[in-house]
Amino acid sequence: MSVRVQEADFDLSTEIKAFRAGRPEIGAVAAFVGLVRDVNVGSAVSGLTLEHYPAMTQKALEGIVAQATQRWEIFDALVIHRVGHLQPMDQIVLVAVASAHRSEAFQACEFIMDYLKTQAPFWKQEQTPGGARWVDAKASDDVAATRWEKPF
Amino acid sequence: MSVRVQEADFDLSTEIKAFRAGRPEIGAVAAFVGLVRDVNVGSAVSGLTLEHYPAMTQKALEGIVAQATQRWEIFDALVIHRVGHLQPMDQIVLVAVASAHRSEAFQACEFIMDYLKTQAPFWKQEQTPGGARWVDAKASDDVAATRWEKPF
Amino acid sequence: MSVTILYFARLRETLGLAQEKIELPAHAASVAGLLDHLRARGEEWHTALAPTQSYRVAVNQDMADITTPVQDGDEVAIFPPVTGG
Amino acid sequence: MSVTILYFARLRETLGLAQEKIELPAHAASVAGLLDHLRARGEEWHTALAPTQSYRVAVNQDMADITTPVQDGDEVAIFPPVTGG
Repeated sequence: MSVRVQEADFDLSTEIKAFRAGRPEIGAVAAFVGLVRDVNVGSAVSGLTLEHYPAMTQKALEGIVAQATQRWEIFDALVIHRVGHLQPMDQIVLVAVASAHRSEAFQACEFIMDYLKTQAPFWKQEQTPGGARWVDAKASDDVAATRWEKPF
Repeated sequence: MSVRVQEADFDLSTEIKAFRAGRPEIGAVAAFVGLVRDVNVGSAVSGLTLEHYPAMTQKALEGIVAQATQRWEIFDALVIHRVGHLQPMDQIVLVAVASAHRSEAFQACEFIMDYLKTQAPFWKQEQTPGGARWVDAKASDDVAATRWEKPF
Repeated sequence: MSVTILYFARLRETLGLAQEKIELPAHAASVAGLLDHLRARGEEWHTALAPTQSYRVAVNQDMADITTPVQDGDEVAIFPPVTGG
Repeated sequence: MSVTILYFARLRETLGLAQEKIELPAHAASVAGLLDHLRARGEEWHTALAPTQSYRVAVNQDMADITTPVQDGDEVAIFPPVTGG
């Protein structure tokens, strides 16, 4: 399990290569990359500032990954989340999950993203033509996280 | 939409960068990489040969991607599938989907993989200590593809 | 009418044939008719292409079923269930 | 008892405060009690921390609810719903 919060950008190939190095039992890697869009809720966005609660962030992300690891047969999971100033098209987050078969990797990857969106202490402030504004949490994110509570 | 069948390996970062270049409307990229495992159905696997039906492969993959594009609000999808001789830990397939929000990207990416597994004319032959053997299709793959037929 | 048939993977090895061009009688102008025609070649063909066997048929590079028509000049492929990805 | 409180994002700006250390009376030793204590500071606090507002509370870096106990030396964080990812 590896969780990193950093200002620096990350390289997808480098991260995934390191993640699966020397592990020929891995048959599937599902990955998600979140990116800064140039428009949100009807406004142009020229930049983004990501604030977080450092003492809690690492602990929250490790807790989410631990839940995924208990719930699905996966070999490993990786989360990298950036903080600080970002521009449109910049990478914000990477979640990658390795497993023997694809279904577990897809599910655990989406689970981690859904929980990260509602449980990890990050906040976005967007720069728009009307000034800086804090991004509101989306009800759809709460719904997305809730569906994992169903028994299956 | 981009579909490629090739013997050569691919680099994840290079492919994803090209895929999303100049498109600041993309907020989410879901990607899947399938890898050669060193064990399958209880046998050690020292290598894999991927055969395909060239005239049909491209057409089948493009058809699958076109279905995903009609069904979900996605900006683009990329499929790269290798053929020929591969070794354990080699990359076999990349499916990447770009959208504004993550849910559509995840769903379309998993849909493309599930359909590729049951509809695209590839066949795997494994090299094992007991000799070469053709890989049997998995009933679980048929089940995985069938669930997308449900209305939602 | 003239039809090209392609065989892939394990089926190609079992039948010892990758590709052939055959003359198909007009009354056999469907996937079902073509399969009957091939099964009549003998025990090996009858067994390999028995309806209880797992295999797929594509006509002109599209997945087909036994009701799919086969026309002059068509390319028909017969292969095991696919295992890519 | 002594409790450290951290405020983040929009709530930090609204309240004009990022961090403080307060003495909390023993009868207020829960998230509910702490919030009541803060709301009593005046209109601005009463409004920002009204139960109808959307905000979250963490105690010692774990998500909490109003029944969560607060003890001497705890770090309590109050913040808007999170928007990372």
